[in-house]
Amino acid sequence: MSGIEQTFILHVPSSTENLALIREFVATVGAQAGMTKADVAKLELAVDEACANVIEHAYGHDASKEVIIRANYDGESISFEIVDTGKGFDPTKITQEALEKLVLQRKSGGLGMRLIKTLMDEVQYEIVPGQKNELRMRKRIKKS
Amino acid sequence: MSGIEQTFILHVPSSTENLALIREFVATVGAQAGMTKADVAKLELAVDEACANVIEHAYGHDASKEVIIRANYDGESISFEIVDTGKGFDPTKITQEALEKLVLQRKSGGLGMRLIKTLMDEVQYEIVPGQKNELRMRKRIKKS
Amino acid sequence: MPNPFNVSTSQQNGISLIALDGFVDAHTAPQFEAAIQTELDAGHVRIVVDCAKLTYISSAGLGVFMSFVEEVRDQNGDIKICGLAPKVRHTFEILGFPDLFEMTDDLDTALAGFSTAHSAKEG
Amino acid sequence: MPNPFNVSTSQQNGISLIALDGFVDAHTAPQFEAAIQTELDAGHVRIVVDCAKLTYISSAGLGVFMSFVEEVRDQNGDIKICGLAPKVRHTFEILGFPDLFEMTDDLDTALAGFSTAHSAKEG
Ligand SMILES: Nc1ncnc2c1ncn2[C@@H]1O[C@H](COP(=O)(O)OP(=O)(O)O)[C@@H](O)[C@H]1O
Ligand SMILES: Nc1ncnc2c1ncn2[C@@H]1O[C@H](COP(=O)(O)OP(=O)(O)O)[C@@H](O)[C@H]1O
Repeated sequence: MSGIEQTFILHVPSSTENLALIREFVATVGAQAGMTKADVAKLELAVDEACANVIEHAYGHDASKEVIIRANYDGESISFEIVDTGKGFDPTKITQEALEKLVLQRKSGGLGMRLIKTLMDEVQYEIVPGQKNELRMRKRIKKS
Repeated sequence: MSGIEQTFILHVPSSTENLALIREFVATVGAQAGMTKADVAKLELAVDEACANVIEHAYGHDASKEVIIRANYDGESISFEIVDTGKGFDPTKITQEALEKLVLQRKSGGLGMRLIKTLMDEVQYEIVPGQKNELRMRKRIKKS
Repeated sequence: MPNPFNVSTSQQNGISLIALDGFVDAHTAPQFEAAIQTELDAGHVRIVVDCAKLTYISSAGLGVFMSFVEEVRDQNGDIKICGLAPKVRHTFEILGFPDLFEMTDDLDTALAGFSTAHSAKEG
Repeated sequence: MPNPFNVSTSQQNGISLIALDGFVDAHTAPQFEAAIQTELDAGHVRIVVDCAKLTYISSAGLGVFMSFVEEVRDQNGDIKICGLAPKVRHTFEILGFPDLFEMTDDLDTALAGFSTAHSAKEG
């Protein structure tokens, strides 16, 4: 069964209220894909961070907008695509500050993309501002 | 917040394995819409029955096909649309046999549509076989 | 792994006790069906289905009760249902199960039903 | 209502004990932030965040620790973290929190840390 490609899609209004549902969606698909519990937890966090960024930065908390999460797995890996039509940004311009520096500056943010990159095996942005911004991320399935 | 219309969509492969995810989706959206716990349980069962019918009858357990569940609520009511592109059927031709008769005939089926109609306030089929079959059902939101 | 399901069978004084735990839907109902079939194949027709830990049932699970009960009654057995939580009981009730099945709150009453009258309740 | 969250604050020997229960994400982090702000407003700068019942945290929750710790340390206080379950601890670790925050297994050690040294660990 795990050899066949399986696709799951979730559309939710762009509100942090829906992050819990998003995580449940990810957890269910991840478990079905045969990921270990530890890896499922990593997927949940990575997708949560990506969607929280869309809700906050791409759409500026406008709940009339929609966040789309597309999950796909085969026997080898699981991938998630987070799609928005919001303002977009240039991910190459985002510098990753050291935690110590963020703390000294009393920043409450700046950790999300770092988490995503640490938790996933491949992370790729495709940005067409206002039209379609896509974050694609992939993780290999370890045999549990 | 409850006055604004909210839309959620879930696409899953047509397999009974995904009924659990479908129910979680329904439960989360139902709770967010402000339904009582008892009514959320009814929504879960009605949508489960509708999707089980699509998986079994419309697609004949072909997991390469997709079941689409569209949920929508405002302050008044919550609705679910179950969409498939499977073989379709004529719902007016389905007769509801008494439970006693089903038992005497040793039938294991024939209860699903009855449950859906009992649990929901409005139930409507729109069938275009092979193209798009849609089951729309609605339930009023009681103030809890 | 949301919504787990487990079915386990034990024997008590010549009665087969089938305990359902978790969610019975179109995905898990075949396991429940297989558990009853195993009892029939062994000639066991006095069956109590313990639903104390049943948290959800859809028509696929109800269909299992429906499709076997006549066969066991033909052999002077029965399928009794016990321990339903109110939330799950509601599903049995809206479909009229209480008219056709013996449903008891506790296991002892269900088991005792078999010792006092070995024959089945007529539908 | 999946993924509930609750935050509760109590005082113990001049230390503010903030207990997190459940899921801290971008939706619930503002409640955690408000709980710390309330302590600061009351002049309480010796804070232990009890994470024994914390089941999930995303960067929005970690950001709350980050944004307040300098302010309390400036006032000779600290924010100590205790009781993290292994699964949640992992998130703190991959971001380097153990280098900047005092993280203890149990509450008593965290509380004792304040009585022996009233001043803060330097970042
Ligand atoms: N989907 C997105 N749309 C627009 N901007 C984004 C998006 N994701 C990230 N960003 C930008 O990148 C920055 C860094 O993101 P991140 O590392 O997740 O930290 P944080 O979200 O806490 O600021 C954000 O502050 C924002 O400016
Ligand atoms: N989505 C569907 N696509 C095709 N046929 C359907 C669909 N839903 C229901 N049916 C038909 O209606 C019948 C009655 O459905 P139902 O009351 O749910 O009982 P059951 O599914 O147990 O047979 C089914 O046996 C099937 O022939």
